[in-house]
Formats: sequence, structure tokens, C-alpha cells
Amino acid sequence: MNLSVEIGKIKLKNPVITASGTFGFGREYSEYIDLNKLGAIVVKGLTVKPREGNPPPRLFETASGILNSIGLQNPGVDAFIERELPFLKSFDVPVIVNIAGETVEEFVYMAEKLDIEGIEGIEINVSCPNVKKGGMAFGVNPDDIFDITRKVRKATSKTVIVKLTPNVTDIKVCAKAAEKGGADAISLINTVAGMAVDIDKRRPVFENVIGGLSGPAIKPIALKMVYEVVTVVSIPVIGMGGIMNYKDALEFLIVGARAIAVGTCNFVNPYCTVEIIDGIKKYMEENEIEDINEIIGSIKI
Amino acid sequence: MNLSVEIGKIKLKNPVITASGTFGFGREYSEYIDLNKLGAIVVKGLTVKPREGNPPPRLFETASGILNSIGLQNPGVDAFIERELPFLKSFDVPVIVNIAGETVEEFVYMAEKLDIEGIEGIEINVSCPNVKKGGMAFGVNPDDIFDITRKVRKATSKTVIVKLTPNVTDIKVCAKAAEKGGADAISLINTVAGMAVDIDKRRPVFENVIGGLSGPAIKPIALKMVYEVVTVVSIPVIGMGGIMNYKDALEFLIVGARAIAVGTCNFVNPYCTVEIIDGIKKYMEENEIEDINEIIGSIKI
Amino acid sequence: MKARVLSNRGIASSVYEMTFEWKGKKPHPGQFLMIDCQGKTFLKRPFSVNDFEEEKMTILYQVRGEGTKNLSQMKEGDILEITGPHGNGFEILEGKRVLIVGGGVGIAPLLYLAKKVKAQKLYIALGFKRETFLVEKFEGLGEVVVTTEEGSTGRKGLVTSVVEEMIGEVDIVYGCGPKPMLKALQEISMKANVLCQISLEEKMACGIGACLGCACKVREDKGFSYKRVCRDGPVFWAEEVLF
Amino acid sequence: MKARVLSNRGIASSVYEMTFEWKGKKPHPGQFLMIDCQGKTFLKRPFSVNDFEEEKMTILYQVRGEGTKNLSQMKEGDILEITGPHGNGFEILEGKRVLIVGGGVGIAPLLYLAKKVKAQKLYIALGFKRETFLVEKFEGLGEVVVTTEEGSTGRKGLVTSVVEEMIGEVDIVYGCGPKPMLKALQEISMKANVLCQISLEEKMACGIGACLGCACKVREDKGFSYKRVCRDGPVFWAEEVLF
Ligand SMILES: Cc1cc2nc3c(=O)[nH]c(=O)nc-3n(C[C@H](O)[C@H](O)[C@H](O)COP(=O)(O)OP(=O)(O)OC[C@H]3O[C@@H](n4cnc5c(N)ncnc54)[C@H](O)[C@@H]3O)c2cc1C
Ligand SMILES: Cc1cc2nc3c(=O)[nH]c(=O)nc-3n(C[C@H](O)[C@H](O)[C@H](O)COP(=O)(O)OP(=O)(O)OC[C@H]3O[C@@H](n4cnc5c(N)ncnc54)[C@H](O)[C@@H]3O)c2cc1C
Ligand SMILES: Cc1cc2nc3c(=O)[nH]c(=O)nc-3n(C[C@H](O)[C@H](O)[C@H](O)COP(=O)(O)O)c2cc1C
Ligand SMILES: Cc1cc2nc3c(=O)[nH]c(=O)nc-3n(C[C@H](O)[C@H](O)[C@H](O)COP(=O)(O)O)c2cc1C
Ligand code: FES
Ligand code: FES
Repeated sequence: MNLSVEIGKIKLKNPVITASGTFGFGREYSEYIDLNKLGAIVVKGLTVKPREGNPPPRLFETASGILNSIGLQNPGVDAFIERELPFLKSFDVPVIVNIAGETVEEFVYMAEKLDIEGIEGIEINVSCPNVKKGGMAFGVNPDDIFDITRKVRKATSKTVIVKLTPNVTDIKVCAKAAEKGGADAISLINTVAGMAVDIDKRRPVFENVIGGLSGPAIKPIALKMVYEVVTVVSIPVIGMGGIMNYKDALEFLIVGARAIAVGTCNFVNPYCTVEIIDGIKKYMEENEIEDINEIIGSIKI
Repeated sequence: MNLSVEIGKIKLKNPVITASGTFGFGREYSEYIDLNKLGAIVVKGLTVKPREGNPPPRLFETASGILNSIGLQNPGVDAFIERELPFLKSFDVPVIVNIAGETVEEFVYMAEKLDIEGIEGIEINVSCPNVKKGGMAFGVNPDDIFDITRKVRKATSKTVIVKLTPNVTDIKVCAKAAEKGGADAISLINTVAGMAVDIDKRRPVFENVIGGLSGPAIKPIALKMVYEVVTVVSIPVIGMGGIMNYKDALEFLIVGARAIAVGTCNFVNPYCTVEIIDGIKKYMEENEIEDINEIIGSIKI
Repeated sequence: MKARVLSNRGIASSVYEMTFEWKGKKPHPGQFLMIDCQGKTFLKRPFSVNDFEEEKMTILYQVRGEGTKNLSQMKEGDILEITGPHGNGFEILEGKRVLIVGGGVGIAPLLYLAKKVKAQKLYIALGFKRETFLVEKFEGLGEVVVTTEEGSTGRKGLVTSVVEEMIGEVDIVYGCGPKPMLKALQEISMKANVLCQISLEEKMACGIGACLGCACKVREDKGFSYKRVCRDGPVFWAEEVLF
Repeated sequence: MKARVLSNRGIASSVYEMTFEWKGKKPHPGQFLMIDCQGKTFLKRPFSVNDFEEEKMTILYQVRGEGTKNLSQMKEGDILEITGPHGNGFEILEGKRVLIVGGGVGIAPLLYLAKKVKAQKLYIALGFKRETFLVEKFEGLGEVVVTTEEGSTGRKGLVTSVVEEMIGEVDIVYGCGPKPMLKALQEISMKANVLCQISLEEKMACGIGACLGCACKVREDKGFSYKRVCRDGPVFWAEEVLF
């Protein structure tokens, strides 16, 4: 039975990836699961300099989802290379680094820095809704997406993945801009912009007012966007948004995602990634499917 | 204690409205609640000609929400006036008619037809995501919104409400276009575009592929958009999306919605609108708030 | 309306019978209730009235997903949130020769119907895959024939074969079960020119006719229209349904 | 990990004590568990280890929202999904004069701590609004002082007044309770130059240090940084916390 898929130059044992920002740098989850079993690990979004992130509260539970306002807390790209990468390199799993610049130059700077052994891919986060100056502005504008992708593409020998925000009128245009810019793959969706209010204090729950919505609440939205993107680009698509079990994962694969990423579900169940891999295997056995590629894009409209 | 609010020329006893398409023409719910208690009733979206709607299945339950693909089944504007309006007129509650045209001319035609006694407002549905030719195309383009609003505004003496779709990059631009076009109020959000796949059949659940997501899953998205719109327009805003109880309603009022509409919750609990009114009253009593207008827009950022 | 669970027990593999207190309206055979199955479910779920007697309601249900799984775990004393009875129910024509046909868990609404049908002569045909259930409750109400697909109990084959044989001897057929069975009932009864009512299923949200979610295609003079299973049904005259 | 509920009972208004079977790792005092409270809740909820002895875990909890409400309705035999124990727990320095200070339901982790603290001398100060609970379990473990705000039981006033009086006689203070109390402990202990550890609360998602959701501001040489309550805490040296 073949579960392996390819995203650009990266060979994945199976199509199950961890979503950026929901799996740290792998350390914590390594106490729960064997990281070697994963298709790939996407690490927490990195910035040029270390970032402290937003003041608490940073989390708010909503109906079947969470709002987060982490604010890209991370140790910065240098500290990542020095302190986190060696740990990740001790596993036999492709590492994809998620980068969040505030300018095109920052994206390029990080891509160059990360063009080193032990890293297989760069995921360009043009869509983090939490940083006022950063992400948002790029992610909704196809020209900016094209520009960043092209420049990052030139700056690295690694597989380049562009991660799209769902907070746009037409995700297809954004996806095409990334493809035209030279992306090897597209990943989506990032969190959906959302808000919550504390009715006793009559204040937004977050100091930043707006947060990012993730979890099963957004799955229908994510699936629709992945489906749309798959129909307009020829590069592989990594689908994510609310995946909680192997059935959800299969929905994304069936609409055409080459791989899927699991985010918020890791918080609810630290074993979920491995359980999803096992679930997909079992489904394939039961349905006598030899190759995962028979499932990918098999939707009948 | 004052719960009454004004939306254009319409005086509402309280800020609780029913959302279009979730309350039929009021008949069914009149067996459960006293319609006279409601702030206003917005009826199912009407089209020029009767519409049969989409083939089943038309509903799919998602995590804390539902996807629907009703396809605007309705008896048409004439049959509404003849068969449904007389029933609604027997109650002491403002009736707002939701109209969904496929062309600007259709919107104008319906607005003119409906400029009659017993109707207090016209809600322009530029955003129904279920009809291929209709809604969607208008709803995402500010120029179209401006154009339709202006022409409908001229065609009717009633309060004109423009209902916005959330499936856009910048809802503020759409809201401003509606205001500029002469809208008396803005309502939002309509359903969020979403999709579900039957993994056994490897087919979309709906023949139309895409459906509209509603219910508590989308509440954070709705609240964020209402908040944004309130900051850029000076006309009243009717907030909706996932409201399930008086606390949810208060969140929308606090961010600045002049009134709120309850949709999907009616399906779960046919008494919910009246319960929400009672809940708001109790909250005001407990917090010694004399006038609902003290709550509206009281958010501290 | 709140209802207290009185009992909840498995009566076949993944088929349960639940009884609860009922202070609401008295149901008509073929009507259904919308029950909040709790847990992560969002909408209420529709279940037919299986039986009813002075303040005690019975439903029969099969575990299919999250909602029915949650139901199956409820215990005496638990409180359910329920609306209904909803829908039209079967039209009862007194003094006729009646054939009641059920397939699988589709027999649920037919017990209460059989009790209330006031027939001159009552035949009851119950079809199952392999395992039978609830049959004993029908006995005594009419002449009961049971079929199973492999013949493990009763006659071997599909319940519709019984209908084909008996159609000439009855004035009206009432059916509930899987779609292929209902379709066969439609064909057989129309060919024999015998009245036939069938109870349909469709995904539901409101259960009261407001959302237009539970569409069922029916014949119209000019072509077709969609009716609401929850309000115009769940029981339809077989001849009007377009499968 | 699945855990079977052994008992669940109210011990004061809206305060419950639950015990369940525990086959997992032995906890350290101050550690917590993440418990799936079922129903409509999405994330697991954190609860401190209140007590532990050979395969039996106890938690003490107050009903605050949906999750704790669901917990309070669970019965013997129900199965919980739990991860943990998580977090660092209290650092135990043997042979010291120890003051344990708890406020309200914040006394939850302190019982197990009191049992394990190996003090030379142990003082326990428990503060409540009006109603007291769990006090009897602390008795015998050390010298117990109880305060209530109106003086209905024990001393009248805030528990921090007890700390102010006793701070000179102890080597270390351990505290858990509402934020204002913890802030007061920080001030009193820093002024008196006495060691002090406090257990903090913050909204959590993962509970294991991955999501960075449970940020707590701590002093750094150059200013401040955010630590993770779930992994770097929940117990912090009072002096490092920036309230
Ligand atoms: C009028 C009516 C009366 C019914 N009476 C009974 C009854 O007496 N006993 C009984 O066991 N079942 C009955 N059903 C079916 C019952 O409502 C569904 O089995 C139940 O809603 C499934 O809920 P779930 O959460 O367990 O499954 P889900 O997770 O919601 O779905 C599991 C499977 O069941 C199918 N399903 C879900 N809802 C429906 C529905 N409304 N109609 C048909 N299929 C559905 C889904 O497509 C899916 O394949 C009735 C349905 C209707 C419309
Ligand atoms: C490390 C740790 C240990 C804890 N130990 C205990 C314990 O032993 N006993 C106990 O009763 N409670 C404890 N809590 C608090 C407990 O986790 C919350 O009361 C619980 O999560 C509320 O869940 P809910 O669904 O009932 O309420 P929700 O509906 O989620 O919230 C109700 C109210 O509680 C507040 N709240 C929610 N989650 C938290 C949280 N994680 N921290 C602080 N406030 C919160 C909300 O802001 C809201 O005001 C602990 C919290 C932490 C972080
Ligand atoms: C707490 C949290 C932190 C996140 N941080 C990042 C990030 O640093 N970079 C990024 O591209 N996406 C980030 N995301 C978005 C996720 O990678 C993912 O796109 C999104 O959560 C949707 O998937 P899910 O519903 O499975 O969580 C974060 C999400 C969460 C919940
Ligand atoms: C079944 C269904 C039918 C709907 N029909 C219409 C419609 O005809 N016209 C319209 O403007 N909105 C329609 N809506 C959208 C609702 O009015 C509302 O904007 C949306 O559902 C969000 O609110 P909610 O989450 O409270 O349901 C419909 C929604 C549902 C669920
Ligand atoms: S379920 Fe809403 S109309 Fe039938
Ligand atoms: S709860 Fe996730 S880091 Fe603490």
C-alpha cells in the first residue's frame, strides 16, 4: 500500500502534516507520538527577530473552534536554527519552516538564512491575521503574493509553499498569483478572522480585538476553498482547516489536496496525527485502495 | 425600560428580528411564539417568478453549524403578496421583505411591487450564495452594490436594507457602497460559502457543490464583520450570524449593531427569539440599564 | 418540551427502544418528534412515534451516527428536549382491508399505526435483513408475515414479494422503510390501482416547515414541485412522489 | 487516557469533588490534568491534582461554565478522557518552615502539596468568601487557620492578613488562589525576603507547551518575556511574575 506523496521536492511518507503554530517545534508532541511517523512537520511561524507575542488572554473557545491571538511569539530565525533545528534533525521527517515577514526583504532574508541542511521546505505565511504591520496586507493582494513568492523562490533551493489566507473574495486569484510566482505548492487555509466580546466588561476578549478562528467550525469553509484552488492551479495543494479525524482528512484529499495539515486538533488530542494516518490506512485497506493517489482528486462532480 | 430601536423609518419594539429564510413567512412559528413580540419579521427571500429550489439533500449538519443549499425556493413576489402578506398583516409587527434578483431590473421590479401597505422594509439580498446566476456576482462588487441600492432606493418609499455577504476581502468597502447608494441600513452577515463531501460516494453532499454555512460556527466571523462595518458607516447595522442566546445577541449590540437577527437558531429552538428578548430584558434589569441604546455600540477598545 | 426518560434498552444489534414521559399533544400515527440528542450534535433529530399510551411515548431507533449513539447511552431519569409531534401522519380510512409494510427500522411508526388503524382486516408484512425485532408487539394486531433476506426467520426474500402476492386482497397499503422498498410499493400499488401511503425520510433542520430543507419531489400538473417532508409529510400518497 | 469516575459529589455550593481511577503517571503536587468535559465543549479543561493515592485521583472543582457544569453531572462509572499530569508543580524544599496559602477553590492543589511537602513546620492558611470546604482534610497535616470575609467561620478578613502576620516565621510560602491574593503574596514575600511559589491560571488549549496560548508575563534581565503557564508553570517563583 502506498501512502507517500510528493510536494515539490519533498517526499512525504504519508500525506499528514502538522500545521504551523499548532505543533511548536515538535518537542512537546515528541513525548506523545513518534515524530518519524509524520508526513512532515511545519514549525511555528518565524520572524527575523525574536517576538514576545501578544499579552494574554490569547485564546478563546468558540462553538467548535478557537480564536487565537498569539501574535507570532517565536524565538526568531537564528535561535530556531541554533536551538530547535538540531532536535528536529534527529528525526527522519521532512521539516518545513513557516516564515512571516513584515516586508518582502524580511521574507527573502529568512529564506536565505534557512537554505540549509535539515530543512526541506519554506512555507511563506502571507496571511497571519495577528500582526498589524505584517501578513494581512500581503495575503489579500495577488500582486504582493506574486512578488514575495518570486523573490523567495530565487532566494532558496528548497521547496517553496505559499500559505493563503481565507479572508479574501477570491482565493483562486491568490493561488494563481502564487503559482505564477514560482511556488512549488500552496497551502490553505490559515485562520479566519474573527472576534469575541466579553459582555460583562464590554470589551473585546483580545487586546488586538481581532483573532484567528480555527478548528472544526471552519472546516466547510476550508474545504470549499481547497476545492476551488485545486481546480485552478497545477501545483500540489496542502489542505487544512478543522481536520479532526481521518474522515475529515479524506474529504480534503478527495477534493484534491495532495497532503493535509492538522492544526487545532493537536491541542484537543495530542495523538491525533498518528490516529489520522492509521485511519487513512484502514480506510484504504477496507476499500482495497492500493495507492493514496487514487483518492487524491477523485471527487465526482 | 426602553427596548425599542429604529432602523430607517421602522420602529421596532425591541432589537430582535428573524433572519430571512429561517422563519418562512411566519406561519409555522406562529404556532410556537406570539409574533407580536418580535422586533420585526424578515421573510424568506423572494424572486420575481416562483422558484422550485434545489434538489435534496439541501441540508448538512457541520460542527456547530449547518450548510444549506435551499436554492431560494419561494412562491414568487406575486404569490407572496396574495397569499402570505395578509396573514402577516394580521400581526402588529413590522414586515421586512427580502428580495433576491438576478438582474438590477428584477430588484427594482420587486421593490416597486412591494411598495405597498403592510410592508415596512425591503432587504436587498445581494449575497445569496446558492443561485449561480444571481446574488454572488453582485454581492462582492462594491460598484454593483452601489448601483442596486441606488435604484431600489428610488423605486420604493420603504426602508431599504442592504444585506451583505461575508465572502469578501473587505466588508467595509461593500458597506460604504451601500450607504453611498442610499441604504437606510445594512444587515450582515449572510451565510459563509462552504462545502462538504460524502467520502463514501466521493461526491459533494450538494448537487450545487457549494452551500451556505450558518449557525454558531460562524459567530466570531459575523461579529468581527459587524464590528468593522459599524466603524465605517453611520446608518444602522443589523447584526446576525450564529446568534443562539441573549448573550450572543448582546455581543452584537455591544459592538454596535442597532438590531440583531436570529436565523439558524430558530431551527434548533422555535422559541429562541422570544427567549432572547426576555434574556436581554433580564440583563438590562440586573445591570440597571434603562435604555437599550446605552448598550448599543458601548464597546470599549 | 422536557421529557424524562423512563427506559432505554437494546432490542436488536444497534436497535434500541426508548420510552419517556410525554405531557405534550397526543400523536397521530405516522407523526414524528424532534429530539435533541445532545453531545456534539447541533440540530434535533427526527424520530417517529413508535407507540403511545397515556403520557408514555415510545420510539424505536437505530444507531447511525453521533446523535443516535448519544441517545443509546441515555438512562432512566435523563431529561430530553423534544418538540412535536410534527407532520401529517397516515390518513386513516376506517373499515378497509389494510396492508401495513415495514422494512428494517422503518417499522418504527407502524406499530402505533397498526394499533389505531381500525381496519376491517389487517395484514402486517415486516421485512428484515437478518435479525428481526418488535415482531411480537405486532402479533395479535393483525395477520403478521415476516421476511428475512436469507430466510433465517420467516419467509426468505424481500418484503415486497409479500406485497405483490397480497395486493389484490387489500384496499390500502401503508409503508415505511428504505427507499427501494418504498419505490417498489409505489409501483405495485399503482399497477394494482390500490391506495398507498408511504412515509419518507429526508435530512431535517426545523422539522416544522420553515427552512425548506427537507424537500421531496412530487408530481404536479405542470411537472413537479418540492414539498416539505416535515410538514406536508412525512406521509405522502405513493402516486404523487417522484423518486 | 480513559479514566473511570469513582465518585462525584458536591461539597459546597457549586464546588464538587470528583475521584477517578488513574493508571497514568504519578503526579507531583501542583501539576494538573487536562480533562475533556464533553457536551458542547471543544477544548479540554485544566484541573489541578487535589489528591492522589494508588491509582485514585481526586480533583476539586467549581462550576463556572459549560465544561464544569457537564463535569458536575457525571456519575460513577462514566468514562473521562484525560491527559497529564502536566506542568512543573511546586518545588519542594525539604525541612523548611512552610506556609501554604489558599483562596477559594484555589485550595485544590494545596491538599496534595500539604501531604507531600516534608516540612519542618507546616502552617496552612485557607481563605474563603463565606462557605468553607475541604478544611477537615487539611487538619492534622499542619497548623490550619481559616478565614472568611465576614467572619462566619474562622478569622474574619482576607487570608493575606494571616500571611502578613506569619511571614517572619516561615522559610517558604506556597500559594494558589485568585489573582489579587497571589499579587499580595508576591508583595508580602518579596518585602520579607521569603521564598514564595504561586500557581497561576490562564486559558489553555494544548496544556503541553505547544500553542503558546497560556502566556504569563515574567521579568527578564532586559525587560520581560512570556512564559507558558502550562509548561513553564503553572507554578512560578512569585518574584519573577509580572502581574
Ligand atoms: C420523519 C422521520 C422519521 C424518522 N424516524 C426514525 C425512527 O423512528 N427511528 C430511526 O431509527 N430513525 C428514524 N429516522 C431517521 C433518523 O432521524 C436518523 O437516523 C438520525 O437523524 C441520524 O442521526 P445521527 O446523528 O445518529 O446520524 P448522523 O451522523 O446525522 O447521520 C448518520 C447517517 O444517517 C443519515 N441520516 C441523518 N439524518 C437523517 C434523516 N433525517 N433522514 C434520513 N437519514 C438521515 C445520514 O445521511 C448518515 O448517513 C427518521 C427520519 C425522519 C426524517
Ligand atoms: C493550571 C490550572 C489548574 C486549574 N485547576 C482548577 C481546579 O483544580 N479546580 C477548578 O475548579 N478550576 C481549576 N482551574 C480553572 C478551570 O480550568 C476553569 O474553571 C474551567 O476551565 C472552566 O471551564 P468551563 O467550561 O466550566 O467554563 P468556561 O465557560 O470556559 O468559562 C467560565 C469562566 O471561567 C473562566 N475560565 C475558563 N477557563 C479558564 C482557565 N483555564 N483559567 C482561568 N479561568 C478560566 C472564563 O474566563 C469564564 O469567566 C484551573 C485552571 C488552570 C489553568
Ligand atoms: C494557536 C495557533 C497558532 C498558529 N500559528 C500560525 C503560524 O505561526 N503560522 C501560520 O502560518 N499559521 C498559524 N496558524 C494557523 C494554522 O497553521 C492553520 O492554518 C489553521 O489553524 C487552520 O487549521 P486548523 O483548523 O486545523 O487549526 C496557527 C493556528 C493556531 C490555532
Ligand atoms: C436555510 C436557510 C435559508 C436562508 N435563506 C435566506 C434567504 O432567502 N435570503 C437571505 O438573505 N438570507 C438567507 N439565509 C441567511 C440567513 O438569513 C442569515 O443571514 C444566516 O443564516 C446567518 O445567520 P444565522 O447563523 O443566525 O443563521 C438563509 C439561511 C438559512 C440557514
Ligand atoms: S425540516 Fe425545515 S422545512 Fe422541513
Ligand atoms: S496551553 Fe498551549 S502552550 Fe500552554
